[in-house]
Amino acid sequence: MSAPTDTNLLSERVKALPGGEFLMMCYSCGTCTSKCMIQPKLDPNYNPRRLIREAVFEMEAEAFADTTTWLCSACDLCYPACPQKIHISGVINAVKALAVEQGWKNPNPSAVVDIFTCVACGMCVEVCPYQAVSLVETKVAGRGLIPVATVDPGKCMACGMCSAACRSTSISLPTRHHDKEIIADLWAFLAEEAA
Amino acid sequence: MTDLESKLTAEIANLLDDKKVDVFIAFKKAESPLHPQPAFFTESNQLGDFVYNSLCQNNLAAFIPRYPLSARIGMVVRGCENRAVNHLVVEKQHARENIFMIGVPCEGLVDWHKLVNRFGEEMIAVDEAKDEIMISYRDRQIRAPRQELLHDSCLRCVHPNPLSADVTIGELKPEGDPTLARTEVAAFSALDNAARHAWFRKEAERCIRCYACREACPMCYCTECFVDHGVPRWTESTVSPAGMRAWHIVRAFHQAGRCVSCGACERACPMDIKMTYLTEKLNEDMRTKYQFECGMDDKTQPPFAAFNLDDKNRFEL
Amino acid sequence: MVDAARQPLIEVKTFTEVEKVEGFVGNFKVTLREKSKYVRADRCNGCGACTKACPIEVPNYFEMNLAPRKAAYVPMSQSVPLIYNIDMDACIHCYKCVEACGALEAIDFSMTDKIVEEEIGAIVVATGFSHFDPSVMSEYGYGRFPNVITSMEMERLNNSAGPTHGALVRPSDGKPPKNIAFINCVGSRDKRYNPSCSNFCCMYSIKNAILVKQMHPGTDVTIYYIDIRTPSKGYEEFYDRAREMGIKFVQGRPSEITEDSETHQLFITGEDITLGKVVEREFDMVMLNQAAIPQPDQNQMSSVLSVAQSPGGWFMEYHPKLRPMDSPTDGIFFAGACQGPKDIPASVAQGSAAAARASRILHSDEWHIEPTVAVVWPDRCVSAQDKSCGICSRACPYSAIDYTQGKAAEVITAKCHGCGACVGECPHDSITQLHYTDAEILAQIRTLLATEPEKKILALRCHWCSYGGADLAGTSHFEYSANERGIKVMCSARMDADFIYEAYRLGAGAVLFSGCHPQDCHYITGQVSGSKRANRLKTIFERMGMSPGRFRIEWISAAEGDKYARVINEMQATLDAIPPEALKEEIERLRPEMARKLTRLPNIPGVQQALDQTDEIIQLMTELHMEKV
Amino acid sequence: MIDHKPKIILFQCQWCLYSAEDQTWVDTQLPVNIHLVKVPCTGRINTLYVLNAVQGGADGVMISGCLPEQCHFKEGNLGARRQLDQFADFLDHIGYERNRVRFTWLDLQDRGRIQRDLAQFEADLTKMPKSEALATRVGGHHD
Repeated sequence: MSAPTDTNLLSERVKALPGGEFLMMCYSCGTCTSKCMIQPKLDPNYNPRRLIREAVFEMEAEAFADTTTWLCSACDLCYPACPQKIHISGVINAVKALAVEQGWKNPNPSAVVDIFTCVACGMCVEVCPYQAVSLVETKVAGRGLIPVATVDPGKCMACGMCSAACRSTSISLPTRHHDKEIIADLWAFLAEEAA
Repeated sequence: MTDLESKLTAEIANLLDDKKVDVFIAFKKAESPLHPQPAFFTESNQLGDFVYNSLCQNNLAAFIPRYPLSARIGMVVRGCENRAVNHLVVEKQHARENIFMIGVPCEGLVDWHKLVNRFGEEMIAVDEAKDEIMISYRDRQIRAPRQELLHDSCLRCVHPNPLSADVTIGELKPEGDPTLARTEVAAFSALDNAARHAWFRKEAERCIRCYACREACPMCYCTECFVDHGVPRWTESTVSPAGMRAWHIVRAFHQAGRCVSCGACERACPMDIKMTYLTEKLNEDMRTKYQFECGMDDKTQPPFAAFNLDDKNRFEL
Repeated sequence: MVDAARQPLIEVKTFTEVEKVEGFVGNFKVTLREKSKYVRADRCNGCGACTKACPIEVPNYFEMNLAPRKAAYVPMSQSVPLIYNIDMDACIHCYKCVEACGALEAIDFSMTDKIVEEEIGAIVVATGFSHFDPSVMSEYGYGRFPNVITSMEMERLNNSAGPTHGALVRPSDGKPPKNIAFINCVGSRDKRYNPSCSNFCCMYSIKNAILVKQMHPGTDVTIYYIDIRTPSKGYEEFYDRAREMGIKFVQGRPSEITEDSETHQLFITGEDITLGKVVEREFDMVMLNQAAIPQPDQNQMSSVLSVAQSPGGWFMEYHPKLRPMDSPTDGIFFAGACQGPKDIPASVAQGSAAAARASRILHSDEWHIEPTVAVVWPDRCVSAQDKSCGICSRACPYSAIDYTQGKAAEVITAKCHGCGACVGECPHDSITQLHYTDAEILAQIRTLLATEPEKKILALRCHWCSYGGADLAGTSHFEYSANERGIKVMCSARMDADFIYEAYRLGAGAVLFSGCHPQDCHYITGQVSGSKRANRLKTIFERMGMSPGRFRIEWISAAEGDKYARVINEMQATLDAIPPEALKEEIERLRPEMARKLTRLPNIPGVQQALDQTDEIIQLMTELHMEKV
Repeated sequence: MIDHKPKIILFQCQWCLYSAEDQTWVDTQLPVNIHLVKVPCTGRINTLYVLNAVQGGADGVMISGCLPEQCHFKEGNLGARRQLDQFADFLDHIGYERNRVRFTWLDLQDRGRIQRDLAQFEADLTKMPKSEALATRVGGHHD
């Protein structure tokens, strides 16, 4: 009789989620990692192949803490390149969903909403590629209980499309990609050039 | 009181008496006969002042975002106002089921600039018949064909009929000719770059930054406009020519795919700036590139809320 | 090859296509199209004067189009027989070759294709393989970047008789490369193109790398691989030698080759698995080790020979372990890569074996075949009563049944492989299969369901896959329900609807219809007819109101012992879930309907008698058993 | 030929330059008249950024992003295409020449293309008069 499958195993749980089905097919050729731009551009520790190995070997804590789990933006450059047709971003998303389920928090920045100026037109909701924004009734000082855009940090990948689409400029990215930083940087150059 | 006005009064009185709406937005008489003003009726006994004619310049949809979502609002709507309400529903500024629209097929609005320019400022009353406008002075009355006095944006109007009103009063009008509507902007687009720029500079220079256009527009409902932002300051908010230009560029561009061509901005402008030259260009692009016309229903999102791999690609030059 | 051509008993026919194969083992009739070479084989002495005279140049396919050839040519200098050939697609009819040939008068523009029929005893198919075109993989830039070449191009560049006379040069500028990369598994082990391993590429790229290293010692050689496979004798030592020579091996499949458009330098981006880092390395030249794929006309060949193809498109052998060089058709054998990617030693071994197998046929006056062949009862065949039928002939995957209306169908015994597809399909029960007659199988069913039939799961298993699967389940000690009762037939195509009706009439709890996976069928298309019939039955039973799960169709391979056990256990669970009263009621309700389908059964020769005897034996056994108790 | 060194603002999506060499060049060796604004995605580029650049006196704006279907954020570049292409068209409508706003979609395999494109852009802009079409008072409103 074939061995019963232990549904508590990380690999089994990943396989049960959409996109994770072919997890075990990975033969570790590394195409996904080298196709991915995150390792060279953002984080030298990023490695989808390693994350798949961690899932295969039930290294749950390592997988959830892995930077790969949180940085994948599901651009799916790797998916068409994978010779085993593994939907890598599906696997990563499955791991991420399991991590969020267990209370892990996305360590990366996400978009921030200025609830005092948001008019809840829903443009950000429409353009978000990750369905991370929704309109939620919120108590805003001076404005009462009104719907305002609310970002789910577990889904937001900080691409900034919401900010570019927002007419009331109520949503932006933190730190160096904030509207005010970009505009200040722009003017610093333009002013200096003229002087 | 005209026949239409009495029909409307009866309808509105019913709505208010039956408590079907909390407030009814319409027009009432004002001191100047040329400028009926928006009114917010909550009781049927207030309707004595009610007025509805071709001098009612405002787009009443502009008041909708000021009410909480739960308010039940009644409105008299023309074609453009109906479309504006539709789009406000798309942008979740109000729930469609909380708006009761009484539709009136629109004969076109009389442009008071044209009126004053032609007949002077001494008129005491302006009345309308089917195709004519009657201007009364203390001692005499002059008739003029309505067509000659209509506002430019009404001359271009394609959809004068309300599209989704709950009740429609009056006879439907024939749809306008879309090509006619586009000739003016097309002719402007055909000018060379320098000429267009010279025109724009000249127009924008007259601007006095009163923001009447912003207030009149049903789509300008932001609690804080981008020009009023402190940090980052997107553009100069002083009365400098460059700042004016920036204001007009962004004001118009924020209407891309959202403008219902009602012309309220232009009618509101004290300096007579031809703002529709900007928005109509964008409307035209939305039509040709994305087959989108704003406000035709209350479901379709504007083009900038979506994107498509097959979009017309001018990205790589 | 030269030796072979000199053998008086070997006739080499080049430029010849097999158009039709008829007949059977020892008695094939093969129709050949001898394509016209426009040069008369009996006169040409291979002097090459025509080539020298010919003014037309076209790309030379043999040199991977790296060099030109003339329109009057031999494909390669080692061609056997050495007879020249005019390429009519390129020829401009200047007749300079005719002049050059002179008195020999070997060139004949009036020649046309010749159709020849030959009597053949045995056929060995050695049509080889073809190469995957890597230009479809845009990430490697083959076809766009001049310095990305394939292994075959490398082979020609490295060859002293090749277009560069053995000088290894970059196609972009003709300079010798200092730094070469080899990429393995291009299009193979890749589910997007060819999921299988191409078998010889690892060794092949190591060979090429060593050749480069030996001939151009200063060259830096790197091999990118997913796994290096060195399973045969001496292979691992060869791999060791390559590493000793300084060839670098990088584990990791590159994702991208980019090119500097001015210098044509190439940059390979790939994760170095052992480092866990993405590394970009610069190379002068990159060689892609492309996958081996079946010949482009393999499908056509397969229908000419009527031999099956395995899922990848290669020819399918009779049995992967026991008869790897035999085709399913007696008298047709495979040698080399037409049956699957193979390196030279394996091809030679298989070729010799195939030749030996073929010579057994040529040296025998009579040929023994499996006894499980089909036989027609001529008096029962409706065709003999001048009715239109021919179902058996259409069902036969080997075209072993001759059908002419007005005459009883006739089985060509030598061609029959004993799948029983015709028997299963015949609506008049006019054919039977020796050793798998209806009488025998029905008797088995009756015996197996003699006691407490409602508790039994009757499993109909095909000889090659499901039976093997059940066997493996047993030898692997996988536990499965003891209520399973198995019956073996040769192929799921033999599983007559009558067997299943009879089983339910007798009150069987559940029936499993199992066979090989599609494509794995050992009788070419047997599984297809079996599967069609099973699905038809499934709908019928559903309509009758049978509980779902009492009839199950599963395709189980000989390697899937665990699946067999699981399927049986699942069926047992389904059966257990039906309350006994309800099951009993259902069996009783359906019994008359099943019986109605079986009215013709006693008319089949031997059936009634066999069943009577079976009943008697069952009676006897029961009594004996009772006595013991 | 008008002799001036055009000011160019380069908005670069942080993913679009595949080769490390190109990225290093853009990061460290851009000519002084070209200013790099790195954004997470071309979809991040608010039309107001472009307007600010133009108002600040930039002669040209170049936006480099990934090819469609290769966007790091699934479809950010497609959103950017709709908005920014329309914005450039609109600027053209009121007299700011269309070819002063340029987009490049960089294929993964286009090594060195960014340098060529920038050089070409610069050469084109040099032939045009300095952009004063929309310029505001210099530094008039930076905080």
